[in-house]
Amino acid sequence: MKKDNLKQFYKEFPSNPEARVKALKSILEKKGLIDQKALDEILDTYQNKVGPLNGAKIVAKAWTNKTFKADLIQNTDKVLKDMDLNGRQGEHVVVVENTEAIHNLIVCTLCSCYPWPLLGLPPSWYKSDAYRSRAVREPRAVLSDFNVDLPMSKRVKVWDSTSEIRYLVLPQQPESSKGLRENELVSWVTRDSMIGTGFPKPPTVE
Amino acid sequence: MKKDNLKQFYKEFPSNPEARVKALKSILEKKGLIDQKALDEILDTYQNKVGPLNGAKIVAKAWTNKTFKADLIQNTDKVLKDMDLNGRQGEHVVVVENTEAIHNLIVCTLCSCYPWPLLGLPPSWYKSDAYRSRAVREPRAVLSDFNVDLPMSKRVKVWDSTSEIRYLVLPQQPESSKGLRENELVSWVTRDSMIGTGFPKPPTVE
Amino acid sequence: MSKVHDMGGRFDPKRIDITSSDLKFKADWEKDVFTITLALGFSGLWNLDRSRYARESLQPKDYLQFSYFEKWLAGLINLLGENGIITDERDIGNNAKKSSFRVLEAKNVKKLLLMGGPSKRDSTTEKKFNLGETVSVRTDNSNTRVERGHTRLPNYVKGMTGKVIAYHGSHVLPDANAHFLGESPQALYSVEFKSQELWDKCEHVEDTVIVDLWESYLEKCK
Amino acid sequence: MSKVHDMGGRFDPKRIDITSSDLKFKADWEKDVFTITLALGFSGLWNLDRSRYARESLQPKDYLQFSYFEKWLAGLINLLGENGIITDERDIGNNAKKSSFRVLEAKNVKKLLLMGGPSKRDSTTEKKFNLGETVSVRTDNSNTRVERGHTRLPNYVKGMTGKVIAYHGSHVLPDANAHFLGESPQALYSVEFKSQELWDKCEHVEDTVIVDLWESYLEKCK
Repeated sequence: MKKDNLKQFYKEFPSNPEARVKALKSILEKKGLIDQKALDEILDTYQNKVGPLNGAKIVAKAWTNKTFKADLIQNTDKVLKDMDLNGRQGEHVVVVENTEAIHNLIVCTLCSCYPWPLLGLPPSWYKSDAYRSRAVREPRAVLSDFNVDLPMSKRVKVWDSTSEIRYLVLPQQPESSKGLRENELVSWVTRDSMIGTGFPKPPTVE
Repeated sequence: MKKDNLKQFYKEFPSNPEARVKALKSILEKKGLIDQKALDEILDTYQNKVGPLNGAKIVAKAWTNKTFKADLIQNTDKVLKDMDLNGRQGEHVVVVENTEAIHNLIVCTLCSCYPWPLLGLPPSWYKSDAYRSRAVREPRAVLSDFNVDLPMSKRVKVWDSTSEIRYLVLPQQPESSKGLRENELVSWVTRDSMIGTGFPKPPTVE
Repeated sequence: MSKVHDMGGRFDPKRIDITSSDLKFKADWEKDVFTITLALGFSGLWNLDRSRYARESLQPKDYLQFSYFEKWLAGLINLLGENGIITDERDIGNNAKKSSFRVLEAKNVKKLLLMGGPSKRDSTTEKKFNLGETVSVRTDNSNTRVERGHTRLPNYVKGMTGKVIAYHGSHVLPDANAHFLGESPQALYSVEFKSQELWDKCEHVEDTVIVDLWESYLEKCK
Repeated sequence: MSKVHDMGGRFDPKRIDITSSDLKFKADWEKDVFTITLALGFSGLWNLDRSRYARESLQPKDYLQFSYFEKWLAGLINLLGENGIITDERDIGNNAKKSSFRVLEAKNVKKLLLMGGPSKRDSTTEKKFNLGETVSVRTDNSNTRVERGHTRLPNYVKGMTGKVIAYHGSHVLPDANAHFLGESPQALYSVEFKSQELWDKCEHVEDTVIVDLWESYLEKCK
């Protein structure tokens, strides 16, 4: 059987992570292998441009436009591509819809796969050992940590993102928001409601 | 398929363990289901009478008497019965011998099985989640927690006590103890050396 | 099936606290739990396999958070509960039937502890596997008779291949005995597995793990 | 085979710390790790599957103790190390060959991030399983080509039986791609498992877990 031995080079670097990355970066800079402007552009993209607002806009549109919703669920990748909302870590997306009978929850037990173009980078809890371990085994207990108590009349479907398919939960529209326009609804859609660990809620007045 | 639902009655009792056992004991006493004298006798047995000295005597005898050693390994249960060293949690015993080539380590991954008549009650670490999890997967790393560093020339055999068979490690006799008499050797045999997490060592002067 | 008490091979970064060595009991209440559990073990109402089943059936979060003797205590209360002897902490007056309950007397303690409870039985059938034979462990490590029932087949060897290195005669099958389905004695073997086949990282290619497994846990190796 | 990163279903008593929600980066060094990892992901020297393999191949105790971006950092150093680009922290003067190394320029960032790296490929063979079909997961969840290699078959479904509920076309097989053995695209399915068959305790008999599995991870149900 073929062997593939990946050596632990990181042991040769300082153990403090700040010092470790500094040492690494300094080598890469001297060798001309990184361009600080490119790094800044990447940071700006994920820190300031891409975030849960992207997903929220899609959800609000799906709530108010049945044709769009059907299209989003059936031809997801095409719809997202037309909106420039695919791309890295969102190349292949499946939208799973919450209903009266079904509540969907997303996890990645093997690492931390997450639909970046739609939700930005994952929150720390999503990457935690506890969430990755528990979400598939006891989703209802996990949800109660988020103060979400599901009635036993709902089935829970947990989606483990083991492939390059990324999952987005389409939450149920709250009754109290019915009648609002698409652009008013966007702020009801929380990030957690698109992972399945929360529900949409009225925007808080600032 | 048959079901067997064991209800969680303990939830109806105080959650503080001291109060919980007090409440339980008071019910059992009023119902006449326990006899304090019997409880005292059990405690006295495992607190004062049965302990690692039993195992140490056997090991010292095996070190100094080849016939006994062969008999101990081949007819373990009979030998122990004749010495009144079988009994509860030691009904069926297998002795595993350390050699130049092999180091044996005992664990119970499913609960905390341990040869009571030979070693007494298990130490806390033996019952810990960490020992139960790690001993089968990384015995050498576990041993290094005990300051035992095994040479790579030795194989490790980990025995997981999943049945009613109980395991006793017969440690190697230290070179420096060769020539001592059986009754002098007893104090060299540590409890941990009979579990595989330590070696025999010279008794400390008090 | 993945069970809370089935710890073998779980990744646990904790160092072993070897200073926790020498105190048998940390508090007096632990002595009560220990002695009452042992005494009631002779009551005749349940067996050792049932009491293991009672402990591993605690709510998983309690199992993980309880100390050792807290697990014993909760398991014991559940056993007394299912026998109708207690219901809750106020239930002192309730006089449950005790006709079959044997109260342990001090004068019998020594004798009974020395007698223990051997699990070996006379063999009535021929054993299926030979010493040195390569065998596979069943891929389903659930109890095959009782939904979510007791078993002593650890998750970490399920579906794995190993070598029979010892035969211990016929022993009471915990999967049956824990549920009062009879003793169903079965051939018991020690099976040796290569660590490098069980785990992603192995410390030494020649290290092995030996597990005691009943005949029905095993299959001929294909 | 049990692997450190394969967390699904492990018993973990910890509450989810939901207050850890909203800080994308806890410190500036995390920003460096994140941006350098992404930038070098375009270098052409490795692929996404390789970088996952690099992270999960860290020493188990480090994997468990490192924070998320510490894992990324160590994995990245290992990838650079195996490509001869770095050896240790003092190795600044060593001028490794960079002929095949593509340095990411700022002007290409937006385009490349938007392009991403689709894993879907044209199917060249007929798929083996149909929607609604009951399938069994392989009992050996190791990589079948490379000793202790990368795979996306989680331990908690090995040997389990589920139902095919979606077919996603052919996708690059991580088990091959992570080891530079070609893309070997294969039919990818979503398979739904009943929670009560996966776990000892299940919260609701109708709850399910859906896992994406490649065709070679699956077998016809006997």
